[in-house]
Formats: sequence, structure tokens, C-alpha cells
Amino acid sequence: MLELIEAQVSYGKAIALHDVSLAVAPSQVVALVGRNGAGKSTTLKAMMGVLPLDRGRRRLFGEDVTNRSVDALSRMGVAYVPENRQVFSGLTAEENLDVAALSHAPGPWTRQRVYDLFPRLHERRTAQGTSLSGGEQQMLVIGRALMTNPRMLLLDEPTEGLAPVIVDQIVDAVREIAASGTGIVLVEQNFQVPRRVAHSFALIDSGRFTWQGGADQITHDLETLLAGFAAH
Amino acid sequence: MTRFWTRDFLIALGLCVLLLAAPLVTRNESVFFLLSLIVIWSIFALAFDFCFGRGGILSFGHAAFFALGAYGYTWATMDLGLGFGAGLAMAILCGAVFAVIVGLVGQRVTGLYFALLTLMLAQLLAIIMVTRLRRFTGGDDGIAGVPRPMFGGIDFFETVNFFWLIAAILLAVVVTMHVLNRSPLGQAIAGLKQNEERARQIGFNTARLRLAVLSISGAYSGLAGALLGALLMYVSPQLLSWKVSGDVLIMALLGGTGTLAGPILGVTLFELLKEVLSSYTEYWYGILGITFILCTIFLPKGVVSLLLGRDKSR
Amino acid sequence: MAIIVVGLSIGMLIFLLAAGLTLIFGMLQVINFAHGALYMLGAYLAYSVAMLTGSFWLTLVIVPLMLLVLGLVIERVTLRPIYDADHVYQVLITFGVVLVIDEVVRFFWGLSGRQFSPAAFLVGSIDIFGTEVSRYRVFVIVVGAIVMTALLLGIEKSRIGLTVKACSVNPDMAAALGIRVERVRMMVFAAGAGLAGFAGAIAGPMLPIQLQMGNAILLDCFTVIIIGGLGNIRGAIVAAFVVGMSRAVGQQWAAEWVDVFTYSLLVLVLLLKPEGLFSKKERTA
Amino acid sequence: MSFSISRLARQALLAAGLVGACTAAHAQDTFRIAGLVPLSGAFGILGENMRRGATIAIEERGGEVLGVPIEVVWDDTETSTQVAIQKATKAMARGVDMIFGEASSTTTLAIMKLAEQRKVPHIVTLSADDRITGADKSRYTFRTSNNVAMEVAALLAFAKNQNLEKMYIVMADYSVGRDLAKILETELPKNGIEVVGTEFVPIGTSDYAIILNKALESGADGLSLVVVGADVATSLKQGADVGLGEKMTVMGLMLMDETQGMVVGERGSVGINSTLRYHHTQDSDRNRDFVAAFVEKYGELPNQYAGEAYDGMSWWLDTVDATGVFDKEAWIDAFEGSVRDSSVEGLKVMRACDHQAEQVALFGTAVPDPSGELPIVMEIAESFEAEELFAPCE
Repeated sequence: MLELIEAQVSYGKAIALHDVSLAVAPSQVVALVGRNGAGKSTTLKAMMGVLPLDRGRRRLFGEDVTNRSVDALSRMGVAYVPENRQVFSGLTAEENLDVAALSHAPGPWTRQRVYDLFPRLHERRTAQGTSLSGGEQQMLVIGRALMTNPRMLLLDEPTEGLAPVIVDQIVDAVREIAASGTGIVLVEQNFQVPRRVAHSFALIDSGRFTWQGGADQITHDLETLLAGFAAH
Repeated sequence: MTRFWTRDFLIALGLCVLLLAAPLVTRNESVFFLLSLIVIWSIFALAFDFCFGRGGILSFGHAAFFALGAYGYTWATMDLGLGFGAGLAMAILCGAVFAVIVGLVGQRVTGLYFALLTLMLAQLLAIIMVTRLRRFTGGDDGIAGVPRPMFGGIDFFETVNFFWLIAAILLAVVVTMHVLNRSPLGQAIAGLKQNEERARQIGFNTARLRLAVLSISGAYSGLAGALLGALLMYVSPQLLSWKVSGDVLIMALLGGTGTLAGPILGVTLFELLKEVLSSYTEYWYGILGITFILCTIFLPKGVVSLLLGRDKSR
Repeated sequence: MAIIVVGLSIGMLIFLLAAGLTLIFGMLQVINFAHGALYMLGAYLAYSVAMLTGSFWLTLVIVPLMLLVLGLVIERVTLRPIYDADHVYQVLITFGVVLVIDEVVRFFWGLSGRQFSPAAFLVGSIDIFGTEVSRYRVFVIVVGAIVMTALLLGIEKSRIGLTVKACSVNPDMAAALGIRVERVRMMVFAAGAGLAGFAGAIAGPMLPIQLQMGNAILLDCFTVIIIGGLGNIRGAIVAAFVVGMSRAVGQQWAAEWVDVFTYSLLVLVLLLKPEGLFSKKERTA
Repeated sequence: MSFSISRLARQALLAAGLVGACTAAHAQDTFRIAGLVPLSGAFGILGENMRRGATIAIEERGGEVLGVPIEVVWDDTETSTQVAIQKATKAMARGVDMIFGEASSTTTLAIMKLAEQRKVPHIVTLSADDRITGADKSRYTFRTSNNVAMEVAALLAFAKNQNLEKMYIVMADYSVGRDLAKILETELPKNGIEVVGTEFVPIGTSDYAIILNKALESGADGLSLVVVGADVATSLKQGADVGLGEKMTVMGLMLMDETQGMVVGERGSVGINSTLRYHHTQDSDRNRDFVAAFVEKYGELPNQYAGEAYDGMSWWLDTVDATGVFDKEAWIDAFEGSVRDSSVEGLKVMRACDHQAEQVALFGTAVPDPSGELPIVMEIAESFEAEELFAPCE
């Protein structure tokens, strides 16, 4: 269980998150939805420890990890896929995967299993990571995150700008990863994608959570409201 | 930047006045020599910092402007037989012209690469001046007998008198720089440092602004070089050494960049430390090094930050 | 033939230094002005180790290790506290380190130059295709080539190399994948220092061991890393040989023009291809 | 800006008048010496030995002259004229009674100008440029050591006696070196020796391998290797790698002595020929005392830099002491024409016309030390009397 408890985060003097609490359990997919600039990515960064908390705590399976560094959190089983992907330039696709395994003990996720999940990556494994197409790069960075054998996975807009057929592949992958026991926080502006996989939702606006609940609690009205965000 | 009498400006003026008042306290000639060095290097450090601290342009090659100033003064006074004023004018011109050349050559190069470019251009100039222009520069031997000024019946070969003159010039440099910084040009330059992209969008010709920064900095550097030549009565291509560029960078950063008082304080601290330490211990050089390291870690905004505090209006 | 041997031996020495310099730049984005001082310290330490143990071979092992440890300390004490500050301050602090190392050398070894001899069979000359060349220089070339190959393989093929590359390219992402970036930085700096120490030890029997030995070669190293491209180790190899050979060939036929030519070339590289002649991709610094 | 300069200059004028009016002479309670020598950089080894030699000269007289203690301040000129001038100017501002140094001729020439302006006696014991006691001579500067002309004369005579046919010249690239090369290029052919090549090398060059190889391949049987400071060790050491001394007759100015031999090692040193300004084997009471004092204090034999420095300093201080007055001009008058029959190098005469000491010149060859203590010792191969080397004063 990865938890953010009453966290406040700010950039300089501007407060970006106000007392936000969010939790994700193993095999769970939590979707974080909101309009552009609402604080979705900031929440994710706060969970990963990329941004320090002004107030509040961060907990991983009951252990307080508020003051742990990013790399320590990664070694404890939290993986992060940033929104602009950040493929390592100068490295091949396969090397991009290998980098992730460097600081982690071997686990169920191997290079082979990532290739099984995304067969396309196997075909492009010797190509420069940065020369891959957008969809391939997205698969690469998800695969790279999986190579750390995470117990918790933070995905920032994995389907942004991708063709529908690729989006389907990503959605299938997310489903499969969750099924294997990993908890996932999925940040999306597009409501349609999380609707297909998420078990619960958090709605964020101006750095505050305005609504949280299970997928079954989403009413038609809410859906319209959420769909409205995506249009912005 | 609303008040004219900022705390920084007042401190810088105070330092100048302190220097000018030194002859009232002591008549020890070697003290004046030390103070003269402080004054001249202060002008040079201010010139460097105009480029780095105000304009945001890092240079490892300021020795070139400095040395060309010294040689310009020497040529004007020794070969052309011109007076002190004309010699200084020539020095300022030489410094500024080479700065413009550097600026034009490096028009498309920015940041660290520009700094390296200035270093290489200075090295190139040094080599050409030593090996190819031996006739004009005296080669490795340099030129001895560089004259000091003669006017008003004052004997400027007296260290004290010469010191008064250059301290007054430092005061003038501080005042003109402050006025310059507050002028529209100075404001534009400040904008250039903060955000070059934005400055361009607002409609400034940033390329021309960079040239202006460099030429002004080169001019002041040339002035400082000329005064050093006159103080030592000697010039040589050693002035072009990259260590000179390194020293001025260290002094400015030690004192605090982007201010008027900082470079003067940095130079003063550097020279005094050198003087005091070397009289107590043979190992002053290393202690100086440790001092730099500690200052960089614990006083990253320079010694001047102790005086300015968080004063935003500087 | 003599020219080639001399040129290659100079090139090897410059490469050993420039490799560390360029790796450190790639990883830390810092131009390490203390690199020449570390090289000089390596040469003096090698002299003392050779005097104390009587073994030339031991110097090649002990000195790099000593410098490696020193590198760890320097990184931890001076650079680590100011990583977040402007890079200019890191350059400044390496200037400070230069002053301290210079003083340490003056303190322990005084002002006069030193010299020591290599192992007996490396003394004297050897006949290669009818010209006599110094045995020691041939040795320098061989050892340099071994180190160069090891370094290249290490960076291109090993886990460590992969780590260093990832951290150089994108330290934040590397951290998010669990890599202890700070530790990698420290290691890279230390490895660079160790290489500088190795270069110093190997230069000891060939070049004069004196206080200013670091300054002269440092400018050559800057030349190499600029031409080769900052942070580019393959570029450094090619550029080191260009510089080494041009020094040798220049001395043979146009001694007075070598420096003019070198610096002009540098200015041109900075103007036309600031990322270096041998870089495929653009780098920002 | 010009406005403020002139206004401030007027104020400076007023103040200068005030300051000038109350300048008072102060009583002399010490004899102050500024020792300006390079202690670091390429010439560091020279300066350190000069300091040692001069220190013995001061200590042997109990650290006093004219009944007052001698206060000597050694300043490291860092092998840089720039720095030397800075320190000389400061020393003179401090009000010293004499200046001792420097090593480099360039620097000495620059310091001379300052000394003349400030009317401070200036003793030179190493710089050999002819201009110091020639074109640029000054009332305040004296040279107690050899000049280039006499060294070259010795070198030419030696080369001739060796029956060499072809000479290659490797010359340090500085003003004295450029002059020297011209002299050698004109004078060697007159002695029947062809000059097959001349190479100028910047001071501080770390790799002489290519240049020495050029000399080896030039077909010359003689090499005039005129390098200075740390370059001596560099070039000879790298020459040893390719057997330079065995293949050519290598000769130079102050190229080899016992100290240098320790740095270069036996292999590179044996067979090297060089002028010797001073040699510790000189058979005289004063020299034996000096060598003993030097060995006791520093644990090694004095080299030429130390010997010459000792000689100049002790000669000057003896002369100053004999005047009995604290008057710089009187000292200078006394030193002009002074005869030193007990110098560590035999008879020396300070010429009044140009302030150059007349003395013998020595030429030595490095041979293995029979006792095995040192890598090499110098054997005096030729000795030239002052009359052969100097034109009489006009």
C-alpha cells in the first residue's frame, strides 16, 4: 500500500497541492483525473519523492518513507513513468531496459517478460531508444519501470497523443500488470482510458481532491462532468 | 531598482572613500603599493563582473582585454609619445575593440562554450603577441619603462600621488557603472541576463546587447590594464595568461557578483589575505585555496552578502 | 618513426588525462581545473613510491589507488555541497583545489624537480625500422593502449558503463530507477582522479616532475575534450592523437606555428561545431 | 568621466603637497636586503640555490654589516617578470638598501630600471645578458658573475679544441638565446665548424624528444644545447633515452654540474660539457670555508648558482662594511674598481666602466664519480684567463 497523507507541496511560494491524501493497494488501479494544471503530475511526483512535502507524510506498506530519496523509494518497489517519457538518449532500447535492472534484485519481471508484454519492443531492441515512435517509447518506459520489479507503479499520462490501437495495447498491459499484483496510479486527462481499467477514481482541481470513490460509484452526472474536463 | 542610493552603491562608495582616505592614516609606501594593486584589480573585477554578474556572460578570457589595455597605453605613450589621458583613451579603445571582435566571432556561441571560446581567443592572442608581434610587445621579455602620468607639477612616480589618482579613477568607475546600470541600457542588460528569450520577445536586439555588454566590460578592463602597466612601469604578455582571467573570476565571485561592492570587496579580501598570510606563513597559497573553498560552499553569494543581507533593492 | 612514437606517447598521456576530464564533465557538467594538479600530484607520489619501494611497477598500482581515494574525498568535501549551485561555483571550487594541491606538493617535495627511473629493461633505446626510439615511450604507448581499450570496453559494454551513461544523460530519471546518482558521481570523479594519477605515474620517468607540469598539459587536455566533444570518450581518443601527433609533427617541421594552429582550430571548432568534431548528437552544456 | 578625474586630481595635488611636506628621514637601524629570486616555476631550482649561497654570505659575518643587523626578505618571483617587477616595486616602496637578484636576464633588466630610478644598489650574480653591463648598464647595478660574451668565448674555444666539424644548435627561445644563436652562427664557421641547423625551443617545453632527434639525424657531430632552468634536466634526461651523449659532443652554458647530475642521473650526464661559473673544487681558503659552511647547513655541495650568489653577496657586503658610512652612493663608489683577490673563484675585479666583474671562465666535462657517491663529477677541461675574455675598459 502506497499512501500520501495530507500532503502539501509547493513550487516556491505557490502551493500546488493542498492536504491531499491518496492511497493505492496491490493489484489496484487508481485513476487520478483532472484538467490540465490541476496538480495530477505534482501528486505523482509527491508520491515518488521527486518533490519534497511541505507537510504530511508518505507511507509504503505501513512504513514512513516521507524523507526517503527517489532512488531509495525505487529500490523499495515504487516505479515511476514520467509524462514526457524521458527515454535515455545514446542508449539502445534494450539498454534502456537494462538500466532499470541495475539497482534491483531479480524478480518476476525480466527483459523477456517485458518483450512478451510488448512484442514490438523485441523487434526494435537494438534501435536507439530515442529513435522509437511515440507509442514504442511509451511501451519502452513502461517496460523500463517494470524491470525494477515494482510493487507500485506510477504512470503519468501513458496514452497521451497515441493512436487508438496503441492505446488499447497500453490499456491491456496496465490490466495485466495490475493482475500480476502491482498497484497502479494512473494519471490521465482523458477519462475514457481510466474508465476501462481503474478500480477507483480521484478527481483533482486546483490542487485539491474534489471527489474520490470507486468505479461503481460513478454516476452519469459525474461522468459528464469528468468528460467535460477532458475537453479542455 | 527604484532608489538611486542603494545599499550596494553606498557600500561601494564607502570603500572608495576609505581607500582615498588611506593616505591620511599612513604614509608607508608599501601599503600604498598594495592599495594601488587593490584599486586597479577592483576596476578590473568590476569590469569582469559587468560582463558576468550584470550581463550573464561568462568569460575565461578577460586577460586579453586587460593586457591589450596595458599594451595600448604603452604604445600610445611610448611609441606615439601621447599623454596620460590619450594613453588611457587608447587603452579603453583597445580593450573595447577586442571585446567587440570576440563578441562578433562568438555571436552564435553561448554559455560555457562562449567562455571556452574567450579562453581560446585569449590564448591565441597571447601566442601571436609573443611569437609573431615580438617587435611590438617585446616578446617574452615585455617592455620596461612604461611611463606614469605627468601633469599639474605632481610627481606621480611617488607611489602616494599615483595612488590618489587611480583611487579617484576607481571612484569614477563605480559612479559611472552605477549610473550605467540604472540607465535604460543597464535595465535592458539586466533583462538579458534574467531571460534572454524573453528579452528577445520584448523586442530587444539581444545580439547587439551582448556586444554592448562585452565592449563596455572590455573598455573598463583595458583601463585597468593601462593603470597596472603604469603602476609597474612594465608590461609583458604574461598579462595575457589564463591565470589572470582565473584570478579576476575568483576575486569577483569571492566578493559577490552582480553588485558594485562585491568585486571591490573580493579583490580587497584576496590581496589582503595574500599579504597577511604570506607574512605569517610560507604556505599562504594553500590557505588561500582553502579559504576559497570554504567561501564558495558557505558564502555562495560572496562576502558582500554579509553586508547586503537580503536587501532586494541592491 | 621517432615522430610517430613520440607523438603517440604524448597522445596516450593526454588521452589518459582527457578521458577522466571528459567523463567528469559528462557526469557532473563540471570542468575540473584541478585535473592537472592531480596529474602532478600523481607524478610526485610516484617518485616517492619508487624511492620508498624501489619498484617502478608498484607505482603504477599504488599511485592510481591513492588518487582514487583522494578523488572521493575531493568530490565529497568540495563539489557535493554545491551541486545545486551555478556551475561557475563548481569551477571556482576546483580552482581552490588547485591551490591546495600545489601547496601540498610544495610542502612535501619542495621546489626542485624530481626524477626517477623506470624498470631496468625500459631504460634506453630500441631499434624500430632503423631508427632508435626510447623504449619507455614504446612502453607508454602499449600501456596506454591497454588502458584505453579497457576503458572503452568498460563504458560501452559493462554494467558500470551503462550506469554512468544513464546518469550522465538524465540523472533524475536514473535516480527514479533506483540508481544512487550521488554515489555514481563520486565514483566517476574518483575514477577520473585515479586516471590522472596513473597518467602522472607513467609520465614520471619520461617528463620532468615539477610544479608547473600540470598547467601545461591541462590546456592540451581542454583542447582534446573540446575537439572531441565534451563528455565524449571516443572523441577524446581521436582528438588526443590528433593533438599528440600535431605536437610531434609540428615540432619537427613548424615548431613556431603549432600553438597558433592548435588554437585557431579550437576557435573554429567552437564556432562551427561546439559539440565537438566527433559527436553525432547535439549536447547542451 | 574626464571631468571627475581632473577634479579629483586637483584634490590629489593638494593632499600630495601636504603629504610631501611632512616626509621625514628615519634613522637606519637595520641593513635591509630585498632578495628577488624565483623560488617556483622553471627557474625555481636556480633561485633556491641563490638564496642558499647568499644566506651563507650573510651568516658568515654574523648577520651584520656596518654594525647593524642585516634584514633580508626573500620574495618568490615565480619565474615571472611580471611578478618580479611587482615585488621589486613593493620592496623599493618598503625602502630597502640593496636588491639582490634575479635569475632571468629579462627580469634583471626590468628590475635594473627600477633600481636606477630609486637609486638602490642592485647586485646581479646569475643573469648573463650582455646588456646588463653593456647597452643598458646603470650606475646602480653590478654583475659579479660571468656575462654571455665570455661564456660564448669559452664555448667557441672548447668546440674548436674538440675538432668538431658540424654543429647543431638547440637554443632556449628568449632574448638572450636569440642573440646567442646569432653569435654562434657567425662565430662557429670562423672556427671551421659548420652550423647545420638551429632550433629555438620555448622555455618550459616538456618534450625535447623530437628536437633532439632532429639534432641526431642532422649529421652533426656537435650539439650546442643552450637551455635554462628545469629544461636542462628535461632535455638531458630525454636525450639519455636515445644515447645523445654517446653520439654527439654535447656542450652548453651552465648545462651540467654535480647538482644537475643528481637530477639527470649518470646515464644522461656523463660526457656532457659545460661552462662552469663556479666549481666547489676551487683551491682556496675562502672556498673551503664556504663549501664547509654550505655542506653543514644544507647537506649538499654548493652548485654554481649558490657559489656565484655567495661570492657576489659577500664581496658587496665586505665593500659596504669597509666604507663605514650608511650611504648608498658611497657604497657604489667603493664597489667600482674594487678588487677581490680572495673570491671563491680566484681574482675578480669590478670594472668601473661597466660594472662587470673581470674573472676567469671554466669549462668542464662530466665524468663518473670515482668515489661512487654522486652520479657524476665535473672535470675542469679548460680554463680561460680574464685577459682572453675581456676587452679592456675604455
